[in-house]
Amino acid sequence: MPPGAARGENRVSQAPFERRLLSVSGVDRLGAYIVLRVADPAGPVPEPGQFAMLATRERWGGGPQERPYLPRAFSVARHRDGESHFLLEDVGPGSRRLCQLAAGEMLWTLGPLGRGFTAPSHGRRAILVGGGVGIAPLAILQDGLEDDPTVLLGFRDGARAEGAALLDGARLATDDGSAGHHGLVTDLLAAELERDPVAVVYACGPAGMLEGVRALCASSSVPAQLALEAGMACGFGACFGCVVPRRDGDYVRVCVDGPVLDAAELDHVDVHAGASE
Amino acid sequence: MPPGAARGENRVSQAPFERRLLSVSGVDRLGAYIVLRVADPAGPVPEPGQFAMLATRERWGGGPQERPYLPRAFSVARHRDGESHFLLEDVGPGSRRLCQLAAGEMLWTLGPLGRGFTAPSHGRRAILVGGGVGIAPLAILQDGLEDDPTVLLGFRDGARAEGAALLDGARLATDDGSAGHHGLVTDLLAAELERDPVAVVYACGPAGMLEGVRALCASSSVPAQLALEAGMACGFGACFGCVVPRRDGDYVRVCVDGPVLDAAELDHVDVHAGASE
Amino acid sequence: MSVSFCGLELAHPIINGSGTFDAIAANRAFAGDLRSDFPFAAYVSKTITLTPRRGNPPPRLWEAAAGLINSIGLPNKGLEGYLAEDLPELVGISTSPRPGGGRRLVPVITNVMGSTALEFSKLVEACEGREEIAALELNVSCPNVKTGLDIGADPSQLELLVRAVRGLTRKPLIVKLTPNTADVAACAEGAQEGGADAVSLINTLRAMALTPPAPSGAADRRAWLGGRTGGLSGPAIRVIALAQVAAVAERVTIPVLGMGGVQSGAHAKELIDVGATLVAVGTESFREPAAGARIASELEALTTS
Amino acid sequence: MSVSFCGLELAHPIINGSGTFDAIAANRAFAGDLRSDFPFAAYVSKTITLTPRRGNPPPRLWEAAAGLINSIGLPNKGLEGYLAEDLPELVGISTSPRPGGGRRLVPVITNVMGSTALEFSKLVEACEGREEIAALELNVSCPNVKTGLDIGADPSQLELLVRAVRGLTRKPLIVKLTPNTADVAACAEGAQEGGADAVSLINTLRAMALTPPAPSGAADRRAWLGGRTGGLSGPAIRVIALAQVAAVAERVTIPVLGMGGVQSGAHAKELIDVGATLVAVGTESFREPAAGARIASELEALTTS
Ligand SMILES: Cc1cc2nc3c(=O)[nH]c(=O)nc-3n(C[C@H](O)[C@H](O)[C@H](O)COP(=O)(O)OP(=O)(O)OC[C@H]3O[C@@H](n4cnc5c(N)ncnc54)[C@H](O)[C@@H]3O)c2cc1C
Ligand SMILES: Cc1cc2nc3c(=O)[nH]c(=O)nc-3n(C[C@H](O)[C@H](O)[C@H](O)COP(=O)(O)OP(=O)(O)OC[C@H]3O[C@@H](n4cnc5c(N)ncnc54)[C@H](O)[C@@H]3O)c2cc1C
Ligand SMILES: Cc1cc2nc3c(=O)[nH]c(=O)nc-3n(C[C@H](O)[C@H](O)[C@H](O)COP(=O)(O)O)c2cc1C
Ligand SMILES: Cc1cc2nc3c(=O)[nH]c(=O)nc-3n(C[C@H](O)[C@H](O)[C@H](O)COP(=O)(O)O)c2cc1C
Ligand code: FES
Ligand code: FES
Repeated sequence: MPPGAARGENRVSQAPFERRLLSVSGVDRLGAYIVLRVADPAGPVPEPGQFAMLATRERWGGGPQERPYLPRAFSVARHRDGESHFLLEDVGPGSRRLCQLAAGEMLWTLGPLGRGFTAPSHGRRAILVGGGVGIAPLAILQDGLEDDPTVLLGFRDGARAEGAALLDGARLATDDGSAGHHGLVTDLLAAELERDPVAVVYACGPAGMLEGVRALCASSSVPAQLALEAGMACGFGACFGCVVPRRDGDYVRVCVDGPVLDAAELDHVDVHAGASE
Repeated sequence: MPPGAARGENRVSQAPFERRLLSVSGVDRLGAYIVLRVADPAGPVPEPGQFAMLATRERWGGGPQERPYLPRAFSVARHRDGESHFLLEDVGPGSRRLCQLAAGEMLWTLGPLGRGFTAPSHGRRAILVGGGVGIAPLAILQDGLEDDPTVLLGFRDGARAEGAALLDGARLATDDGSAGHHGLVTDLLAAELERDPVAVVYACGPAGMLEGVRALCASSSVPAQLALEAGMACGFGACFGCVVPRRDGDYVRVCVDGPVLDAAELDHVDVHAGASE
Repeated sequence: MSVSFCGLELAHPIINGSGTFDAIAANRAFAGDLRSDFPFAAYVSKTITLTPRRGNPPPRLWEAAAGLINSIGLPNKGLEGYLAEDLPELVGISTSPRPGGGRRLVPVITNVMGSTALEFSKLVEACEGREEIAALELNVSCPNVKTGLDIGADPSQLELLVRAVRGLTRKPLIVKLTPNTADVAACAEGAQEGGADAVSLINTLRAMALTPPAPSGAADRRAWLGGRTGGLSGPAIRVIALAQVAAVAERVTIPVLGMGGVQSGAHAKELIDVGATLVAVGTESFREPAAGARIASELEALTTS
Repeated sequence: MSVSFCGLELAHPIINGSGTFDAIAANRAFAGDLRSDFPFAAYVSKTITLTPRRGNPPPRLWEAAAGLINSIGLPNKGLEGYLAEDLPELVGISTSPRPGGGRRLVPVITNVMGSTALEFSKLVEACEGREEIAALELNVSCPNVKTGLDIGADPSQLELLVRAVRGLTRKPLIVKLTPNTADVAACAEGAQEGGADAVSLINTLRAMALTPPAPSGAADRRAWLGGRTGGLSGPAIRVIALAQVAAVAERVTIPVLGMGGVQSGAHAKELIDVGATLVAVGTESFREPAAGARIASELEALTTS
């Protein structure tokens, strides 16, 4: 039974049990980010918001710290022409190694995993709110939407803001004012909800931003779906390491109960939910 | 005070205390072996029989076993034109990684280390006896000898026998008869000592061969210098891990009391002295 | 390759380490029918306690050199929830058909932990009543309320604890020893004296990590893990596990379930060579969910060659 | 960066772990004058015993995942040989001149081990008579003849041992705890009660390796190490050391010398942040003889930034 049936409408595509060795078909720079294209013609088609656990076949681990050891979680940013796209930011040994991949190299891939976004309920316009590398799952979400959504993206600086090219018709905010609004993306969201609150918000980004989005939507009672992050060891519910607290005080596993959670389920977004803070 | 002064005449050149990052100037195939050439114009000139501890700068470690972790010991096979040459055989993760080096890559090097061969005492001809990759230190020894020595080399098979090109005028023995005498190199040595016992033997190779050489020389009371191997962690006397038993029952450190030992000091050559058995 | 352990007939010697594989979650996450293609020859539940536990606050994970530190804190539904909701979903699971014969049923081994002998007794009694449970594993790594040490760290205390529950069940009783002790072999002996049918080891080794310096540079020196300290697992502990399993196997006559850092059939064979009957795989399943099946066939290739 | 430890004024907080750096052999192996350019702020001798020891038969080393197992077996010249031949060569060593001030003398800390309190007493008495020795480190990781456990594994036994020798010396007394125990903090407390001036940890963790399968394929399952088991050191044990040092520093008031898997100034700082006053570097020196000096300057950069 797919968990989708269990709770809400989250879209789910199931992963093969065996991790698969896929080949990198291309690597493109996108400002401060890397877009990794992986050939996966035979694999299941991922749903928007799902992720995969990635590890390079060669040179995963080693060096004085002997890290990375475990695979790393990355949202599927796009899936077209039999290729899965991932948006990477170099923040540590694992992501750095993945950013060093070249076309033709091999990648261990487990996925698609987790519960994706649910389709916007009839009549409400979709507002996509992304922060930094967290814009990744919003791209594949936008690809699947019938009506053009409102896209609001926030970045630290100009180099990162170039990542906005991943989506269409985005309005920007940057911390240093180098592109778009000089301030937080949540400022843009506040104005949008002011203008027309008949919307559903899809958000992914650092925990601080997600908490801002959650608070805004709660106060203006707009439904919001948040794609969370958490440090993960397995990605398929085995280790219970990736939990975040739910409103009722229970912990839920981001990898199997998420990564997309209904904002109403959360009392607040714990900072530790965002590994890449 | 150089240890040379302390005991015997073993030739010693001292290593800088800091391990040095040197660049690979060339990599040549030699049958089953690799000859690694490392640019070292400024470094101390190694004496025949000395060795260095090597580790690649990149990708040392990693993989499921996370090995290699410690540097590995390799005899200096030749030193000319500001280059040190090393003869490598792929027998495990460390040597395999070193065999994968390409020109321009960087290598951590600590050396020259240990006590080398002592010059042949006047009037005695030098007989060089090598086995497998153990022929390495005999090449640099031959380079420094005034009179042409007798060179006897043993190999497992034809591919390895091509390594003989490292020395001049070598007579061969192979286990499979693919080159030279079909049998052990110690057979050749026995005949030579029969013919003319006024000699000094310099030997390096697997423990089994060294023990054969030791026994032969002992029975015909010919002086012999054996270059031993042992698993090493440090190479400079710090860990006491590389010991072999001496005739008097004490253990000596191969890295600082050797690797070249007078055969008379040994009761027998312990099989564990040869890591690459 | 089939092996018998405390009367259980298993398809092969590879099972999961408690708390490192959630059969129910995995069956949902993955396509195909994991229930009839299970990677392990037996299924060990995560540790079940008398009352429900939420577990430790996050972060719960830290990646160390060739290892993983976890401070999960044994979250579970509690005895009732487990018996009512989970156990029924765990029956009827089978391994994939093997060269030898067809599918083999995957027996359920329930791992339980109490903080007192009385709690252990209640847990064991309740499990005794459920035939879906093939065997019990006692997790004695929980801190003694008075001393703060693991209950299982003291041989005589451990013997008393095992004796207290031994009479309450006819099911095979496996005692999972704590590695955080001066003399694990003496603890194993204590468990045997108390009436254990087998011992399993090693559990994770106490370890710690500090919050990494913030990008700002201002280092925050709080403990990283929500539970402050955690347990180290993975390749880093394999050679420690090998020493402890060898020491225990020399000392006891009951079968030994060995684990700790196993990543390959060669690693499993080393544990068997020093005296283990079964081998459990834990952290490696996080890197590769199907690791159990791979390791079982690697082991088969090594032992039949 | 200069630091004082039990009355010793040191150039910086980085010293060597006992048995991991032979100042005399290194001074011979390397060019230049190591004696006036020493990488460590204090020099800890390898363990000295009453009578000479040859140590364990080879092989003595095994490379593990992110670590090293050694079964060296404490080879040494014995008390007399050490005092007569080695100690004189160890005086007058100094660190390289540092930004702060000029060269700093490198005090000698002599590490001793006996198998009984009487042996320890003889060792301590003899060292008390030699002013070249600045401090003593007691290695209590040797197996008790009766129980087979490390003498230092039992807190009350350890307290008695320390008390027995405390009266025999005015020199700072450092007790090097064994990590192979259920409660290292209790052991540290015992050492403090007995009169120790400081504790040091962690020593190596008991581990084992099997002879690798021969190229022929026929696996030989003997233990690889001549000593059968050995001690694990290096990066693999760092997070275990961090947990043990933190636990000890919370429990005792005397200074703590922390070690275990340190490879960088950041690693050293973590041990200091959880309560260590000094940090010792062991296995990393095998990879890089000058590691001690590098780590000291990395630490300086981290703490002054
Ligand atoms: C569902 C999901 C989707 C994601 N999607 C993307 C994506 O599309 N693109 C992207 O770039 N990233 C994404 N991430 C984040 C990404 O997984 C992490 O940034 C990555 O794991 C970092 O690994 P690293 O080795 O590069 O960095 P790490 O060294 O792991 O550092 C990353 C963070 O982990 C913590 N950390 C530091 N050291 C350790 C340690 N030793 N052990 C444990 N934690 C440590 C710190 O908080 C640090 O900020 C996603 C994460 C999740 C859970
Ligand atoms: C003084 C000296 C000079 C040398 N000169 C040369 C030379 O010129 N050319 C050359 O090719 N080699 C030389 N060697 C041998 C070389 O150092 C070893 O072959 C090398 O260290 C092997 O490392 P590895 O990782 O490739 O193989 P390893 O995996 O280290 O295996 C090599 C041997 O080490 C043992 N071993 C296996 N696993 C382990 C483990 N986990 N821990 C410890 N030991 C293990 C086994 O006996 C195995 O046969 C020399 C050795 C010494 C001491
Ligand atoms: C995330 C995680 C959770 C664990 N939970 C439990 C548990 O609930 N009960 C238990 O007895 N052991 C638990 N363990 C210990 C494992 O069962 C096993 O003993 C240990 O991880 C060593 O094996 P490994 O190195 O193969 O992981 C857990 C280990 C990990 C890594
Ligand atoms: C080869 C070797 C020899 C050692 N010899 C001793 C010794 O003689 N006495 C002692 O107290 N500790 C000895 N130790 C333990 C170290 O001093 C140190 O406690 C341990 O290695 C942990 O530190 P590290 O991980 O930095 O190596 C030895 C360690 C190694 C690796
Ligand atoms: S990452 Fe392991 S349970 Fe979520
Ligand atoms: S290799 Fe360390 S003492 Fe010889």
